[in-house]
Amino acid sequence: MKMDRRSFLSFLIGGAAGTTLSPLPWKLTDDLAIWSQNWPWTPVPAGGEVTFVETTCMLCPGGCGVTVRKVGDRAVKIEGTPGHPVNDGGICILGLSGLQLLYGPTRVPAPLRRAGGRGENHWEKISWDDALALVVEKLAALRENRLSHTLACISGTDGGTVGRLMERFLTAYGSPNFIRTPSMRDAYEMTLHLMQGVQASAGFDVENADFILSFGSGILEGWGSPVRMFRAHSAWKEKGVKVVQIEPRLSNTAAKSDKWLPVNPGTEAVLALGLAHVILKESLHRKEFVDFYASGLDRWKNEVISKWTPEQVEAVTGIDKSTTVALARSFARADHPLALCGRGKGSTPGSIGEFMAVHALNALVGNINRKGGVWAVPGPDYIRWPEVEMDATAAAGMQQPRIDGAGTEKYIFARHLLHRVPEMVTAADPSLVQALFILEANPYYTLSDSALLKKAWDKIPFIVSFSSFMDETAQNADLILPNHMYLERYEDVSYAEGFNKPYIGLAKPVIHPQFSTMHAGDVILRLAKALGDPVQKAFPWEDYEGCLDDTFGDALETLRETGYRVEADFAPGSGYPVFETASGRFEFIPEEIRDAGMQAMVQPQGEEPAFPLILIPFDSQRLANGYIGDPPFVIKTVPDTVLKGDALFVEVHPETAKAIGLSEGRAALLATPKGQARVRVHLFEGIMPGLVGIPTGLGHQAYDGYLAGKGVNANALMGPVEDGASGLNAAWGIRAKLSRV
Amino acid sequence: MSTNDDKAKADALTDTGKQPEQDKPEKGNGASGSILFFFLVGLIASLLVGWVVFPELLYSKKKQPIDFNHALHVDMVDEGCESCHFFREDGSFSGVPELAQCIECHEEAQTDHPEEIKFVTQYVEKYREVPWLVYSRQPNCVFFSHAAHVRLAEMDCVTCHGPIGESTHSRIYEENRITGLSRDIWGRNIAGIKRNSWDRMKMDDCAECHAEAATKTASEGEAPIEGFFNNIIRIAFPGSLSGRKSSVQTQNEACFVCHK
Amino acid sequence: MDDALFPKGVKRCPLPEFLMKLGPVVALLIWGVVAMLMCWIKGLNQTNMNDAYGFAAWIWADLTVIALGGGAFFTGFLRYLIGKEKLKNIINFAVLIGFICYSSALLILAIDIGQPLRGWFIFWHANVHSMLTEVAFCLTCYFGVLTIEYLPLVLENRQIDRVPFFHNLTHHMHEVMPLFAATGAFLSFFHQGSLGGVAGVLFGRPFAFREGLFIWPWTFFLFTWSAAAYGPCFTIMLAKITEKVTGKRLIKDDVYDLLAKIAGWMMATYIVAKIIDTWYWATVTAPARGMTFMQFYSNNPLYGIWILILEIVIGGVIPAAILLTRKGRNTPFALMTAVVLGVIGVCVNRWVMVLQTLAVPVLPFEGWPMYYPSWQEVATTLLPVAYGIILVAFSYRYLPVFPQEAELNPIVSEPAAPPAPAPDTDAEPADAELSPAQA
Amino acid sequence: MKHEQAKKYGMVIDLDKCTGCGACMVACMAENNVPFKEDETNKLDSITWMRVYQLTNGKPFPDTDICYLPRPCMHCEGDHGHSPCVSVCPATATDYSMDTGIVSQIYTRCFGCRYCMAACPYHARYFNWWDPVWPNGMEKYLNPNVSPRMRGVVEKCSFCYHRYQLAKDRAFMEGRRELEEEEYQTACTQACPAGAIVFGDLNNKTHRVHQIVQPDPAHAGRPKNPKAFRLLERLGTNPKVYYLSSREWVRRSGDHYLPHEGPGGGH
Repeated sequence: MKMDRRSFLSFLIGGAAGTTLSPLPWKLTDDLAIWSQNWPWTPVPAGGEVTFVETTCMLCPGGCGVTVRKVGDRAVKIEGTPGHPVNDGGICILGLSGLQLLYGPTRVPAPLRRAGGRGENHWEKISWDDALALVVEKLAALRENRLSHTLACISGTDGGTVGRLMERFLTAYGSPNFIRTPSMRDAYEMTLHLMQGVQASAGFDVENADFILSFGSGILEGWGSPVRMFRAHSAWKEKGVKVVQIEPRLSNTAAKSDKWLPVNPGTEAVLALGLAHVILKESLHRKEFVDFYASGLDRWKNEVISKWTPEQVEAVTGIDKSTTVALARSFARADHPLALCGRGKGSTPGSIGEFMAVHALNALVGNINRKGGVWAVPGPDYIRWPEVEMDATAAAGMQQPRIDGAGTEKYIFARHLLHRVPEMVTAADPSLVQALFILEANPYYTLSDSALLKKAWDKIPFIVSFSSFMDETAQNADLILPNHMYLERYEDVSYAEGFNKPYIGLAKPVIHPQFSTMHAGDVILRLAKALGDPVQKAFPWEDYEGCLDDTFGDALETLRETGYRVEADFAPGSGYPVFETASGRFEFIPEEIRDAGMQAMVQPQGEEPAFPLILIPFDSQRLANGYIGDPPFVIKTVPDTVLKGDALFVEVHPETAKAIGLSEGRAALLATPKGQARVRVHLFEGIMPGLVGIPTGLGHQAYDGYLAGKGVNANALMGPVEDGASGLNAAWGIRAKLSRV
Repeated sequence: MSTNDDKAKADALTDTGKQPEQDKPEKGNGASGSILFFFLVGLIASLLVGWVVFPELLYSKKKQPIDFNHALHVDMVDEGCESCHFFREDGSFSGVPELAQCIECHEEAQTDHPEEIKFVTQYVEKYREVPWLVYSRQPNCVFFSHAAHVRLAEMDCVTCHGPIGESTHSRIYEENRITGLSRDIWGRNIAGIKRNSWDRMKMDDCAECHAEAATKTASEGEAPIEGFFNNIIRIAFPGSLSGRKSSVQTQNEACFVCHK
Repeated sequence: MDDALFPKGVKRCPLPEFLMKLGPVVALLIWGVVAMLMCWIKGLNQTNMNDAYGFAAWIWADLTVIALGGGAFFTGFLRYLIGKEKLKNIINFAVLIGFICYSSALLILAIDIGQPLRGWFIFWHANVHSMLTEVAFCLTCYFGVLTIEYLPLVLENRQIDRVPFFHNLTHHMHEVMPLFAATGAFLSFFHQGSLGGVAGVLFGRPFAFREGLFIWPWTFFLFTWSAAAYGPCFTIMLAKITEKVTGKRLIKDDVYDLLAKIAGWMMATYIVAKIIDTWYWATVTAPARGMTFMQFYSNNPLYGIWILILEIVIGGVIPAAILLTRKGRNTPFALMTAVVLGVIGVCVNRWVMVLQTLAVPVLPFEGWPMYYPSWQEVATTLLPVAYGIILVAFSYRYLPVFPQEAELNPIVSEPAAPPAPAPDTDAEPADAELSPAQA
Repeated sequence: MKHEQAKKYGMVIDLDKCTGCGACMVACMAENNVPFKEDETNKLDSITWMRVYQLTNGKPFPDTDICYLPRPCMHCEGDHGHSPCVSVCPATATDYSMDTGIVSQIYTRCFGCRYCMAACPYHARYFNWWDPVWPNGMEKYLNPNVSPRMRGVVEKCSFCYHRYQLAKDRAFMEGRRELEEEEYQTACTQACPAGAIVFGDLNNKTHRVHQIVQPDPAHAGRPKNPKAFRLLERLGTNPKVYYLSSREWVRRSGDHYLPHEGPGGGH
């Protein structure tokens, strides 16, 4: 039989028929269908038992309770803890993204020693023993040379055990230079100290206030404990509580408020004094408080009455005099009116005069330590460690003036003045700081006047970062001793910003440390041990957990269970408290700082013709601008009117833009006395003409590709403006020029 | 040539013109015999390939890391399958036990059976999870609620998983080289024919059972004769008569019921 | 060199010259293939499409080539079902163009989907409610029909035709061709319509949504009608271009005249329907949804209302008017102008129905997103053009695409050229087209 | 599943309370394994099942006003479940369930023709233009209850359907079929720090959504609450997401109106 063409054809046909009758084509089709639906590179998350761990968020000073959902040994989601006194189940955009920080590429995987030049980002992994030995060697040498006071620490935390351990370490070692990062907390604490004579934080009973007068506070931008403020805001909407927002730009808070008063920038305090004028003139103040519990009113009243008539206020602030009068009346007539200040998120302290003026408004309506008012919340009391026994070196070091000048004659009330450090370091030779620790802070990014900062930085020979993340400061350090990140460690959170009750939150290790990191508390203890006595003697604990145990005693167990402790029935004095000032009364014009109240306004840096506009930074809940930079999820939500590609948009009123010849989206050069940057222009009807609004929180150089290189760092264009009375940084803007390119 | 041509033409008039039919009648019987022969050769060869060779090639055979004796374990526990394959409080199903569960009994070897020794030395002592190969593993797009089936519908494990509890050895795991899934999903039978409810685990099998259940629900109180006709209609036009038409598009249950 | 493959009685340029002239086209083809592979391998991020423009240049190209390829079904319909025998002289070419258009459409669709390896789900898991399902099925079927219609032409190649089997096959295929023409016309009616339905059913898109007639929106009928009107224009245009390129007359004027006249009537009636449709939409459908007519055109930064004028007046009314006058049809320039304007008109219509539909902001607080194709999209869209030119060139060179070519271009040097097939006398047209050598 | 009342899950978002903080967007991304790229500033190529729009009243300084509007998938019911996107899908990859009122999307079935995106007037559907890539280690936080998507398919908000399934499982364990209102809540609802989002069964008179919206069954669920409105009500998409606003200009921004019409005009 010959295989000819026809036979071959019939063979093929037979084959085709047979194949069709076999499962091959059908099964293959089905398998290919399944194959094409499940690509091997698409991850398949593993399942497992679902558990929940309650802990405390440490990404901002808000002190929120969060619940982490775990599947097996993976953390998969962070949610707000229902029933938590601060946030009751709510959570903010940053808190939600914590797992991207935990698992993300910005983590510092192990102790790193700088391999190249500073900031070049070349690192060498070293062991913890080697890393600690390096620090010890350096510190021992300094101490030997009686230069212990040239060790400084910039810390984002000071009230809890870790902050206090660090401060204690510095004390035992012999340095007074424990410097907390600045915020409106500095100004509020000073205000309470001066006017009420207490060392306390300001707490706001926002839930019970029925009239909110906000002097630029970003109630919806991250001021205070953000979630708590959001919840309060919603409650206000439900109850019909009136909110008046005073600021030159239509922020989210302004947009949501019942009345937005676009005030000339930097003149908020004048408006506060103008309101006081009306209240006093019309005798609308609450006499039962003012008469019995306050002092200095007469003198203050005289000044206010003579200097700040509604007409004068109008001339300065641009707010119509009838508006001022009407506002003063409705404020004073409310049952629980509450005046707030601290611009935006409150990341810059501000002028003490302004804070005192606003606080005086609260006092005029008697709303101090009262329902719906401002409460003086005492600092944490649970840390009762024995006094440090200092040796001669330590004592001598502690006698040295602080590098930032806080507590010295000129800055007698200030506790921390970080903004002064760059200047001081650059001024002296050799540098007054020989070694610098940075804990839970990112000053290389957050401090303004970058040019000066870089100069100062170069003069500090030894910089150690404790950061869990490769932030700007870590990137420009010599050694990184990475801390466990907050979901991997125990730490007490001693404070929730703006919360009106004493509160402790406990951060708990939700999962095992993902990298070769070490708790900063343990690092401090090990450093102390290695330095030997007398430093070692100040730290009688085996490890950090032992310290925590010792500090809290039995309370730790309950704290572990509930995750927080709050003094629910805290009442700052029943009825009206006795103030701890010299007079025992609320001081409208504290003796120590007599003139400050009337020097409320701070002028921005720069001169008019060269810089015709004023640059004001503005905060947004979607842009973290502190120690933590935006994780990928959060940066994803930033609108394209703020960031497009790597270009940052500044907000300008259409008329202002037109005068310069700029249209929507056009590139422009933004120059200030401190620097310049290429930006693009977003026309916004909601910003006062003559101003340029710049979003904060962008322009990072470190972190990962999701954040680095995007936009412009607003801090770099700004400079500190020292408040004459307090020494605090009171900058709210800077003169600027915007030109076409 | 022309006569052949005409004939071909005539033949082809009844057909739109397929080659073989057209060509076949042209040669004598011997030729057609050889054509038939080759046709049969092709047919048989391809049938062999399709039914025998193909399944051999399609699946790779893997051994379970430990030869597990289900029957032995079932005998020793009180609550049957759920002793080890249990529900968690939140309604999720634990599936294949984790090492921690095994350790509750097997911290040390209880017998000198080589498989148990292997288990203890290689996994328990090293605290390493056993990489079990799961016969019923579905692709990631599938959502399956054990709670709905076992707790709500009170189905037996056997209905879908078969009498695996009676096995004394672990079967060879046959992995589909294309899909990466077990052969049990399509079923042992390469033609996809099933005799028992647990022979296959494909979407159609889920659908079949769901349609039945729906019919049962729908036909409660229905005259038997109606049920009979409905069944015929249902077989002829699948999906046309299912009891619940929660999906607007498919007139079946909605896709999200089983997919994620 | 390849003379033996040429159709009988015609002259072709030497092979090297032929290939050289095709060189640039092949380059274009390669460029397109590279872009196509990039889209398949790297994904659709190679395009400038985005979430606002889920459909863009490709879908426009799809709709357009299918409308332009409509010449095939409509000419076939006229010839086989209406009995316009004269059109047999252009039907081969119309079928060829149709084949190119439809194969291109399928190719582009295969590039356009996000998971090309799952593209067959449209058949396997078909949702019968979807216009796109209807499109996919009819398109594929009609492509099959076109292949069957094109196949006899291939088989008529002088060398293939020598094989008796193929010769007979061709013969029989010609005999059943009316059946296929009818099938093709039927399928085309539906898929051209479904393509119109694709946009017309989108009740979330007030720009495209049209009230329905039976289960179909009006665009369903408008699309079929416009394909019948403009498809022949495209066939005429390409035939004229082919004549220009080859420097020969290939089709007699009376054939052009007939097709142009029919196209003219179709176009005139279509454009009247389109105007009525637009008017009804502008005064009834859109206002019922709170939108004014100008809202759809005014916030576009580029072309505004002009696109509507371009589509209806310049691409519809004017060419229809030209084609309806004998003088217009018989003046080469006027005829060419009319068909070119017609082709532009239908291109614009499909553009508008795809891209403007998506671009017109529906949420009141959204803006008009702009779009321009990436080079990959341009290259893949030009890929079918290059492929089409190559296929036309080869078909022209080796296949008897134009039955009247030999008659119109007698070769002087060759004595006793075989007589051209008698055009209108033969009762059985299929036979007449077979090579007379058999007779 | 006999005698189980059909649900119609829906949402009402109080725009007076919404602060535009974006927590809902991120809660959704975290819950649903939504991928992210280095550059997400091209908002037309950025997957956000929940997107917060900024609306402005268009008035000059200082009368300018802005309002934020979170936009999940509207889970349109259309006319008897014929939502704009569902009927157009050629491969039955998306589906309207009469049991829950939820529009599903099956990623493995979808082959990426994007017709549904063309059909959706809310831009609630997103295409995976890129292969999702999680930086090394970050895939550890992925939620096993939601399957990660691949390049070339469309995805959208599912009202966190997996949470419905999990809640059902828990209920089954307790021998229940019906869920309590709080047992099934979407991730955005749960996260919203302002409490602006309320989620529940629109058919159930005891649920807050029903009480707030007061849907009118005679008019395809149009709200009887004068403060409530739906986006593009007039298209007949019959969405299940409602908005509340005390501001007239905001309510009017939700749909198109001819110059002489007031909100709700034309009906």
